[in-house]
Amino acid sequence: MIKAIKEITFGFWSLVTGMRITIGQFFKPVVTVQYPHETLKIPARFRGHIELVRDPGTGKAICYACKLCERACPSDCITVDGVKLDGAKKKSVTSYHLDFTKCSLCGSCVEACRDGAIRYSREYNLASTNKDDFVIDLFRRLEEEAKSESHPAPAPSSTPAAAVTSPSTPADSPAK
Amino acid sequence: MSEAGPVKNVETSQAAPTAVTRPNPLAHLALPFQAVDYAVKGYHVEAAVPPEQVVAAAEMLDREGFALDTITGVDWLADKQMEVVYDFFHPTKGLRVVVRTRISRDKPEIATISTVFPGANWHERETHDFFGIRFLGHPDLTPFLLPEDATYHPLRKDFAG
Amino acid sequence: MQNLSDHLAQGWHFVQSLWPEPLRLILFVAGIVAFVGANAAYLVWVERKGAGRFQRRPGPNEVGPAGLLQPVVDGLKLMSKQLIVPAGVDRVLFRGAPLLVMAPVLMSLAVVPFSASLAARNINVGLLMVFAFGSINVMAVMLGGWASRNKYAVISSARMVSQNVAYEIPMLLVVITMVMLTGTMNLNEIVQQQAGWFWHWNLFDWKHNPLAPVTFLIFYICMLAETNRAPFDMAEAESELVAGAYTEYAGMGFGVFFMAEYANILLGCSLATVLFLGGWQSPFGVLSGLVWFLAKMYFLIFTVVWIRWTFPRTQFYGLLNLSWKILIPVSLFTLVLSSALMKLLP
Amino acid sequence: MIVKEELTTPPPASEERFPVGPANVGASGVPAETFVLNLGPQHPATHGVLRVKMTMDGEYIVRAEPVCGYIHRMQEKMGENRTYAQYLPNTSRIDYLSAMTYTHAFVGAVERAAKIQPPPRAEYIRVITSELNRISSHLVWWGAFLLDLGGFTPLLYAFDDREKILDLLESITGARLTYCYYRVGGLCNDVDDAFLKGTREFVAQMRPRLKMYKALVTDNIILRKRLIDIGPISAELCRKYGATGPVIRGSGVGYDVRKAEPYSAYPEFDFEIPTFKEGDSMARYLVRMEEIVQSLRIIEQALDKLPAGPVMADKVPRVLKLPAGDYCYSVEAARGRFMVRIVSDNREIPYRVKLRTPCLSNLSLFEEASKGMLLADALAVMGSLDLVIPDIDR
Repeated sequence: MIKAIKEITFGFWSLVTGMRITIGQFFKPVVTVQYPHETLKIPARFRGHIELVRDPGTGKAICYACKLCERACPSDCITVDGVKLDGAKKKSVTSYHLDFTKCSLCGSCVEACRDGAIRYSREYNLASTNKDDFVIDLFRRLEEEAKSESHPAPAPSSTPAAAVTSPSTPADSPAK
Repeated sequence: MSEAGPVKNVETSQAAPTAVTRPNPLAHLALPFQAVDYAVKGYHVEAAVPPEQVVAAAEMLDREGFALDTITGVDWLADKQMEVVYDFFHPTKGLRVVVRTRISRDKPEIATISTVFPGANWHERETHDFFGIRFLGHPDLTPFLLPEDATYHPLRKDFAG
Repeated sequence: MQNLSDHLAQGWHFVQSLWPEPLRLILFVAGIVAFVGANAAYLVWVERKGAGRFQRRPGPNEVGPAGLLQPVVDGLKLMSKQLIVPAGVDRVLFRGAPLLVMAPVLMSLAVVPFSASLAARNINVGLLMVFAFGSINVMAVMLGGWASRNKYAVISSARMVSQNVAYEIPMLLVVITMVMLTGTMNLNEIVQQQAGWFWHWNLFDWKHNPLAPVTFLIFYICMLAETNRAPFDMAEAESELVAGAYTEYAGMGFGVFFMAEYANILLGCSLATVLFLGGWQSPFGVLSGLVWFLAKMYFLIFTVVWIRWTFPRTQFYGLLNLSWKILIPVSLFTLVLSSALMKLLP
Repeated sequence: MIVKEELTTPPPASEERFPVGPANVGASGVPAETFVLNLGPQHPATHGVLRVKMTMDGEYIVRAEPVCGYIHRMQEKMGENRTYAQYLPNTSRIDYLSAMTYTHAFVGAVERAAKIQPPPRAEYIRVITSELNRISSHLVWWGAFLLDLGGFTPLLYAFDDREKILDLLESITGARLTYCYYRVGGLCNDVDDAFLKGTREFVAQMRPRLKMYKALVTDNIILRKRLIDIGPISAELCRKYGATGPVIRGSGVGYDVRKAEPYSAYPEFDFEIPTFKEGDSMARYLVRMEEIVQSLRIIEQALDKLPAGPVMADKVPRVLKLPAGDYCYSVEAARGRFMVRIVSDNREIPYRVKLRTPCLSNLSLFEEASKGMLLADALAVMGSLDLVIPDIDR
């Protein structure tokens, strides 16, 4: 009988402490980030889908279509082709298709590339209604960026690894 | 059962294992157990037995207090054989034992050990799914991970598409 | 405040003298339905906001200022959904269950005295009527569960019946103790007896019922169990029975069950306020009125939400043991004790 | 929820369908009237796509037979057509809650076969990140387990703490769940000081939180009534089914791969293996809560003794060809013993990759452990086994 009474009192006391803790939490500030209105700071090594790197000097893409990344990718997401311009000793890339639906962001391509021609982008707002928005042609996108940047400012302003804080969804950059 | 022999420590033994005689903790069992260098292989004792002795080995290890870790199938297409590897671990003595056996590839059949270790039931169903090895005496050898009506065995080397 | 409710009362008497009794009743019925409807909707908001704050997140804040329009939007969504009646279902019972659940709550609220003048009917067996209607809603939900011919619903309705039977008894024992102490079943008189400072409430009536706080606690626990709330929500345990007896209901069918649950909580808390916390009596003896009644009731409702977001669910037989082995003996003991004390020191 | 074929047949007359039969559960013959309840594959309590076919007599379970395979991706076949470096991302997708430990096992097996010794700093960082991953996995289990038992709030508190771990790991690996951080021979890049400082702050801040969890949940009478003496699993049953991890440690056997087969840098830290003899759901619950404390201890010791130096072994061949033979490497994941067996025939693609996952063995004893149990208790026991379904199906 004593054990039952002791159990009831300790049990009731544990209920009261439980409620004391939750009411304590009730008056503490909110810990969640209200996503559409506020966004978190993206860490430096964040792995978005890959993007081509622009050579600061010439403003062209560093990549010369050596296809090392294509071979390194476990799920064959990358198809690269380039053409040898006359006068240039190396090929230059003409199209760089990344099938982001199959990419598992393992980073084998970025590591395989010996010249640092591709790096992780900072984009995470990748919602889209149809699937082929995710077959991204990185080279065409690099061209647009170059055109849009050179258009307003005539001098080709070299943009170092710009932290793209404003999330741009691929939907607005034409995928085909 | 005498206290287990000293377990080889991982860091020290990168050097090639010289002719160090390792005490065989399971020497007293009738089966041909040999001690193996843990740092190289990842388990302590190994035994290659003919298929008929597998159930006997399982019963012996069960009496020793071992637990069944997993059952691995390997399809050796080149020499027309299927290899079935039984892994056991000892919960208190930290010993790892491997029992291997080879069966013919065109009639892959072997006795089930789910009577000794009920845990083997699912492992055997899975190995049957992937390799088509029939475990005689198994309660219900229906596909475990593959769809109910699957008749193909994906992990066979000659499995086309 | 005092003169406001007096004005209200005088204005009211004037209206009453002008038109016959039925107009007054119609107005009261409309008033109660509106009160229950608005409360049921905004208790959902209180619950979701409270849950959010307990879990250190803001709760609904997108629709309207601080999410105030959220219940309205939810209501519209529920109404716009199609009322699906699955095949092989007993049609009459399936459609009838939601109505049967909502009706008793509205009727029992007719007896609850919201303030001195705001009581629909002043019946001298008010408490008996409330508990008579109280047992209908468990039968209604069981019908709903049984009629929807779904395994989970059948299990849940079986659980609900045994749970309500188990908790009806200690609740009635406690109510009998209170009726014995106050000598009347008319809720209005019970409240009037508790006039004066807050130590005149039945909760602090040491002379006759030294175990009054325990009785209040038993009444509160039984009210939680009756309405399938907080640690006793075995009937619609999300993780096991998905949505319990309401699994097959969609659209407003589910909406009515949901509203009935909150209306039951409202009824339970207002009864607890009337019986123990002195209804519309103010704790300082003056300015007693509707505001105090609502304040006490909403504090009790907030505690219901508070308990829900703190404790896990009890086990089914743990829940039955709690009632048969602990609540019933203790309530019997308080009944005998207070009757003895009433005899010894009048 | 009704099984398809039942609906098509017209329901027989009611009295013959539910005759009042004796409820002798499972003991002698099968009771007169049982019905089959399908729990899953789409069900809130199964944390994934596990289906349990329960033959029930009223609320008591006569036979609960788990049906797996709904999320089977043939990981082992993928192992046979990818090189060792290409298979790394797959390893963190087998049990996404302890991705680090699974990659550690695969990388360890390859290093054991190719006789590559990662530098001490890499081993220490592997231990730190694996233990952080264990804590985050236990926090997810704790929140989801309480959710099964009906308490909603602890899940949010647990995820609040877990968020701090995920941010720490994201700052060094770039990913939140499927880190692909270890490489054969070491790590892909080194940790920075912000990570080390952040980890120390996390460890210091976690201890008072654990005290709050203990007061809010562990000592709560409702939870104790729900877990004590519920779902007893004996040490013999664990051994028969090969269950490992917190399940066997909850039944009194202190089997932990970090102590039984010491690997990586674990022998250099002193930590205990929490075991409880009762073998009921409460014992498994306490084992995991105690393991979080032990992991915090390991992280602290590893941070104090973190050696300097490179994080990648020097001569790691670009194209890795393992010598023929089979090699195993087992680690202590959050749910139990995870072992990778690589059979190689000296090509750069493995001949056979076998993944021994803990949840398969832990779940296999559920059928025998849940005989005659109530439905609510069976779900509490399944929650205490801490199952991750892709870990079972692979």
